[in-house]
Amino acid sequence: MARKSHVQTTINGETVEFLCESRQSLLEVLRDELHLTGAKEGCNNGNCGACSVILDGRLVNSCLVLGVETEGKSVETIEGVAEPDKLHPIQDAFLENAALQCGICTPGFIMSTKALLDQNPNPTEHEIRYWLAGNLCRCTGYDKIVRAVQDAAESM
Amino acid sequence: MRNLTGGEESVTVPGATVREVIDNLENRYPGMKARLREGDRLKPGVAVYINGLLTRGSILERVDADAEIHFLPAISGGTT
Amino acid sequence: MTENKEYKVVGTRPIRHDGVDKVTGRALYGADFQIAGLLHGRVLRSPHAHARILSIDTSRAEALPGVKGVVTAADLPTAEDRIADLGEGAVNLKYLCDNIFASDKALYKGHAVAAVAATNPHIAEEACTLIDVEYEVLPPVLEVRQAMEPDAPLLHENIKTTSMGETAEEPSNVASHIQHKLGDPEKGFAEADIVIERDFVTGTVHQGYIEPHNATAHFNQDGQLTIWCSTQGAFTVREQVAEILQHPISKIKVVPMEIGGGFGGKISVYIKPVAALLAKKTGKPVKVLMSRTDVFEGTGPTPASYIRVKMGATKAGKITAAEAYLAFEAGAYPGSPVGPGAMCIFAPYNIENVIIDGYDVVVNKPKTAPYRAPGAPNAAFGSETVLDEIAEELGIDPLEIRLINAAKEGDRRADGPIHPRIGFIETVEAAKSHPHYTAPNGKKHHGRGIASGYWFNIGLESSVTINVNADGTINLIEGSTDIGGTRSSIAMQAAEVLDIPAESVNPSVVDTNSVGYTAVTGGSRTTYATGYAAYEAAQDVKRKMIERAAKLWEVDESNVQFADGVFSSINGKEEQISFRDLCGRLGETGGPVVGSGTVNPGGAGGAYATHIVDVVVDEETGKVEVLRYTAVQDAGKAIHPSYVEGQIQGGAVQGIGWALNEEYIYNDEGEMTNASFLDYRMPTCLDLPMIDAVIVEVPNPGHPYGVRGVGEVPIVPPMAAIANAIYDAIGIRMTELPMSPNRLLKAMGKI
Amino acid sequence: MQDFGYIAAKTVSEAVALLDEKGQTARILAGGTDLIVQVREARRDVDWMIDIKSIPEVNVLDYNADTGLTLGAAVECFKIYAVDEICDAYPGLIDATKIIGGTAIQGRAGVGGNLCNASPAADCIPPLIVLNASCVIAGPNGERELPAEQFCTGPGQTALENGEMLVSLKIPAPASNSSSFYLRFIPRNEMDIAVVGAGASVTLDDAKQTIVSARIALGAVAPTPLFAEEASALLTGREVSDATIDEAAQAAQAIARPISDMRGTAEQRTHLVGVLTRRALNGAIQRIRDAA
Repeated sequence: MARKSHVQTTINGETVEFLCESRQSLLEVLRDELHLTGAKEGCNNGNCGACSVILDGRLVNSCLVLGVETEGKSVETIEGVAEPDKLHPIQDAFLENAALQCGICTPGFIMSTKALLDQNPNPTEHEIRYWLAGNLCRCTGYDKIVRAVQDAAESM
Repeated sequence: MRNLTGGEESVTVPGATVREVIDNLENRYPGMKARLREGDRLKPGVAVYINGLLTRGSILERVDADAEIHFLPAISGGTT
Repeated sequence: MTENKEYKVVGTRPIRHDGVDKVTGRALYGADFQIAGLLHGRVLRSPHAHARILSIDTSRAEALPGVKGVVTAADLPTAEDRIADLGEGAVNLKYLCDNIFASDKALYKGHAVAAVAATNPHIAEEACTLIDVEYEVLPPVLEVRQAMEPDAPLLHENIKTTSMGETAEEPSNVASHIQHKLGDPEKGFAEADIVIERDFVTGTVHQGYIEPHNATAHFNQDGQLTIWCSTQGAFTVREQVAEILQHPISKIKVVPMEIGGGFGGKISVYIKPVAALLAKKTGKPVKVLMSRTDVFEGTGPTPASYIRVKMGATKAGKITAAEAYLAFEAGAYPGSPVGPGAMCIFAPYNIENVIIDGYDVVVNKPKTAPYRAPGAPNAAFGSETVLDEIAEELGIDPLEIRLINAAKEGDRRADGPIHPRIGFIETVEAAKSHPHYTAPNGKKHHGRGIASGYWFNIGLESSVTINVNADGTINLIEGSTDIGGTRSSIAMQAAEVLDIPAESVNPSVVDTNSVGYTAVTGGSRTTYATGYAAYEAAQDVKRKMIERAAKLWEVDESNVQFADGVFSSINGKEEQISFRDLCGRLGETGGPVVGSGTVNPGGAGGAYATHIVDVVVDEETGKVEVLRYTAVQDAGKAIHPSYVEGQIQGGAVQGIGWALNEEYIYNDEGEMTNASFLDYRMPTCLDLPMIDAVIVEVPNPGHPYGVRGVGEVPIVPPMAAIANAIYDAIGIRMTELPMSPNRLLKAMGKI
Repeated sequence: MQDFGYIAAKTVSEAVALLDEKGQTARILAGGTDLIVQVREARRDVDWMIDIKSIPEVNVLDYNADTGLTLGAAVECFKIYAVDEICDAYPGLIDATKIIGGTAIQGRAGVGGNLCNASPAADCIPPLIVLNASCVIAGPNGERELPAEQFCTGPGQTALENGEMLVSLKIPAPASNSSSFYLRFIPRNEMDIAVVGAGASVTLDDAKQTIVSARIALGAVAPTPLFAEEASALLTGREVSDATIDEAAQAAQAIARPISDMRGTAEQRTHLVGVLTRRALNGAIQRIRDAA
C-alpha cells in the first residue's frame, strides 16, 4: 500500500490537515478526503476547467496539482465563495443571467471568473473569452456566461 | 410493408381500435400482424400515428371512422 | 385554450429553484455521492477494435492487496436474444448485455471486458492491468460504406438485413433498411427545371457532456439494490438494469443525482449494471467512475454517415421531387438513428414526390446513442446544402425558396403523417426580417449562410405529485432529471394554474420508489410532458381546494370559483378566501391535499428552426471563424424564456463544433486517436460570438400552454448553415464534416 | 496512477543529488501540467517526483536592459507576462506564454518545464531558439550551458544527463531595432496543441528597411523544434520585401519533415510552415516598425 504524507494547508481560510498519497491530486484530496465536492472532475488532464480552484491567489486546475504540493499553501474553492448569509456577486450574476444549465461546469467557471475579476475588474468581452477558454461548458454556448461575467464586473 | 400490400402505399381497412385495424390488415395482407404486433402489444420499435399525431404506442388506441393511421419506426432523442 | 394569451408566471424569468445549490458547489452530482465503506470500481476495456476473446484470467488482479472483487461477462445472467421496449426505443437484450461486458467478441476499442472493485481507485486501476485477456485480433470495419460491401468482415454472424419485419437470407452488417415513398419521384424529377445531386459524409461526434458517467450501487442481503447515479431517466435505468441482471424492478431503487449534461448520451446504461455486479460480489457499496477517455471510447457517440441527396425544382423554385439515401453507422450493435434521420430530412418542405432509403449498419465503433435530435443533423447537412445550391442556381434568395416550399398545417410529411399546426414559416419570416439578415455582407472571404431544421419532439409518460403546504406553498414531486432548468419550467406551469409565484413551488426530483413512472429527460419532452403532468396535478389540487372551500362555506362545489388566487362563492353567499389562507385550513376541512397528474400525451408538436451565420475563412490556413450567429426557433410557448434561449444557444454551439472541428479520428487499427478534450475539439468561449436566440411562439395545440419541446432542433441547422456560409465566402461547397482546416485546404487546392 | 515518492528539494545541490541517487525514474516536478498527466496516463514511469519550486534559483525572474533576462526554470507563465519590461523586450516569448493551455495552466506551467518536456510542438521552444536563449544546467559535475536549439534531442528527450536539471534560461538583451514574434496554427483559438508553430526574431537597420539579422524556428514539424538555419541566414542583409520573406518561408518549408497524426497531416503542416513563417517574420518586422 502506498505511503501517506501529512499535509497542513489553508482551505477557504481554515487550517486543514489531511493524509494523502503522493499520487492523489488536490482534486482527489478535496473531493475524497475532505468531501469538498464542488470542484468536479471532467477530464483529469487540465482541458476542461471543471476542477478550477485558486491556489495562493492564482487560478489552477486542481487535477494538475498534487495534494502534497499544497503544504503551507492557501486554497480557495467554490465552497468558500459565498458569505454565510449572501451569495457572492458573481454567483448572483450567474443565477440572474441563467448562465448555467446542467451546472457541472459552474463551480469552475465561478472560480475562474473570480480569479479574473480579482486581477482585472473591468475586462472586455474578448478578455473574458480569452480568460475563460480553459473552462468548457457544453450546455450554454457561453453566451449567458459571458454576460454574467460582464454583469458581475459591473456590480462589483 | 409495401411488398405485403402488393405495392399499395395506402390501404383502407375497418376497425375501431389499432388492434382491430391490425387484425383486419392481417386478414387482407397476411404477414402484417407479425410485423406490427408482438403478442397482445405493439411490437417494440413501431410507432403509431393517428391523424398525424404520435399516439401512446398502444394497440388499444381508439380510431375514428376516417382516421389516417401510420405505422413508422419509433424515435428517441436527447436534450441537455 | 391555445391562443397566445397573457400569463402571470408562464413567460417570466424567475431564478431557477436549484440555482443556489448549483452556484455554491453544494449540488450533489453522481460522482459526489459518498457512503461509508465505499469501494471504487474501474473497468478494463478492449485495446482492439475487433477481436475474439479467447480467455480471461483475473487471478493476478484478485491477488492484489486491496482488491475486493472482479467481474466479467461470466457474472451476467445469460441474455435472451429478445427485443425489449425500455421506455425510449426498443433494445435487443443480448446486445444490451454484450455492450456491458464483451462476451465472445470485443467489437470496438474501449469495449468493457472486466471490472475491479478495490479500496481505492488507484488500486482498482492497477488491478485492471493485471487481468490477462487473450485476444484473437480480427480485421476491423470502420466505415459505413466499407461495412456494406458484400465481402466486408462481419461483426455478427446472426445479423441479417430486415426491412419492416422482413428478413434477408444472408448475414450482413446492414441490420435494417427502411424506405419512405410519397407520390411519383420519377415523374417529379422529370418535371424539374433543375436537378442537383450531391454526396455527403459526416464524422462520428460525441455529446461531450462535461460530467463523465458514474454509478454507485449497493446490494442488500435481501436483494434490494440501490443505484445512485446521474442519468437522463431513473426509470429507464431501473428497467435496463432489471433486464440485464434479471432482477425484479421492485427490488431496484434508482436515485437520480444531479446530472452534468446528457444530450441523449445518458439514457443507455454502461457502468450502472457493473457497479451493481461489483456490489453484489463484494457486499459493499461500489462507486464506478469513467475517465474522459472511457467516455469517448466506451459510450455511445452519434453516428458517422454517408448521405446522398437529390432534389429537383422548377425555375420558380418549387421543389418537384426529392430523393435521399442515408447510411448510418450504428456502431457495434444495431440501432443508429437513421429512422428519425430519414423521417426528418425533407420535413420542413411540402414536396409531392419523395423517396427516402435508410440503412442501419454495424461497424467496429462504440454502439451509438442518441445525441440531440438524433439523425436529423446529419440529414439536414445534406438536404439544406442541396437546397441552397438550387436557390443559388436559380437566383432565388435562400430564405425565399424555403418560404416557397415551406410545410404548413395539413401538408403531408414524406414519411406519411400530416402536419398539425407548425411554425416553420414563422421562423423563416422572422429570420428574413432580422437585422442580421439585412446587414451588409460583402467583405472578401466573408460569407453568410442560412439553413433550417426540423425535429419531431416526443411525449411519453410523466407523473407529478403536488403536496400542499399550510403556508400557501406547494411541494412538487417529479421524476424528470433536471438537466437544464426544468425544475423551474415544470414548477412554473403548476404555479400558473394555482396563481402562486414560481418561488412558492418547491420542486424535487426523486427516486424511482417515490414518484410515478416518468420517462427520460430526452426527446425535448420534459417541459412539455412533465410540465403537462404538473399542470394536471395542479388542476387536481385546484379541484380539491374548491371542495374544501365549499365545505368551509357549506355550499355546493359548483358554487365555488377560483380566480386571481382567490376562491369565492358565487350564487348567493359573499365568501372569499385566498389560496394561501385556505391552505392554512386543510386540517379542519378534511386533511392534507395532495394532487396528482399523470400523462402520456400524443400531441408533442414538432419544432422548426432557421439559423443565420456569418463566417470568415482564412484562405491560407483553411480556418473558419464564426463572426455572427442568429438562431430563430418556434418554441410554441416559452415557459422560462431564459432557459429556452439557453437551449437554442447551446444546441447551436454544439452544431458549430460538429460543423468545424469535432470528430472521432481513427487509425487503421480502429483506435480513436483523439479521445481527450485536448484533441476532440469542442468549442471554447474564445471560438464563438454571442449567439442571438430569437424565440417565435406558434402555440402547440397539444399542450395547455402551447409548449413545444425546444432542446433538440437547434442542433439541426448549424452544419448546413455554416457550409452555405463557407460557400458564400470562398465559392466552394463543402460536403464532408467536420469542415476542418485540413479539409478546407484540400478543397481549396492548397494541399 | 502508479505510486511514487514526493520530495520537495530546498537547494539545487539537493535536487541534483536526489536525481543522481534515484536515477532514471526520478523526475523534476515544476508546474506538473505535463508530468502529472503523463504519469496518470502511464505514459511515463516515475518512482520519484522531486519538487523544485522551493529552490530560490529556479524562481529567479530578473531582467536587465544591458544583460538580458534570467528566467528560473520553475517560473510560471503568468509571472512572466505580468512584467511589462519583459513583454517589451521579448514579445515572441510572451506570445508563447500566453497561449500555453488556458489561464489555469498558465498559473502552474512555465517556460522551463515546457522546454524540459521536450514536446516537438512546445510553444515556448521556437521563441527561445530565435531569442538565442541559453540553458543553464546543473549536475553532479557542476554547471554547464547549452544553446536552446540543442536542448531537445527527440520527442520527450533532452540533452540532460543523469543527475542534471535545468536551473534557468538566459536570454540576451534585445538589440536595437529588433523584435520577435511567435504564432501557431490550431483549429480552435485556444486549448490546442500547435499543428505547426513558428517563431522569428528580426533585427533591422536604423531605416527599418533592411534585415540585419534574423532567426526562424519551427515547432511540430520534426521530432524536435527546429532552428531554420538556412532560412534565417538568407535574410541577412536583404531588404524587407514579400519576395524575400517568401524565399525564407520556402527555405523553412524545405527542412520540415512532419508526420500525419490526429492534429494534422504532413501536407497540411508543410503548407502551414510557409504560411506561419511569413506571418512570424512579418509580425516581428511590424513590431519593430510600430515601436516608437
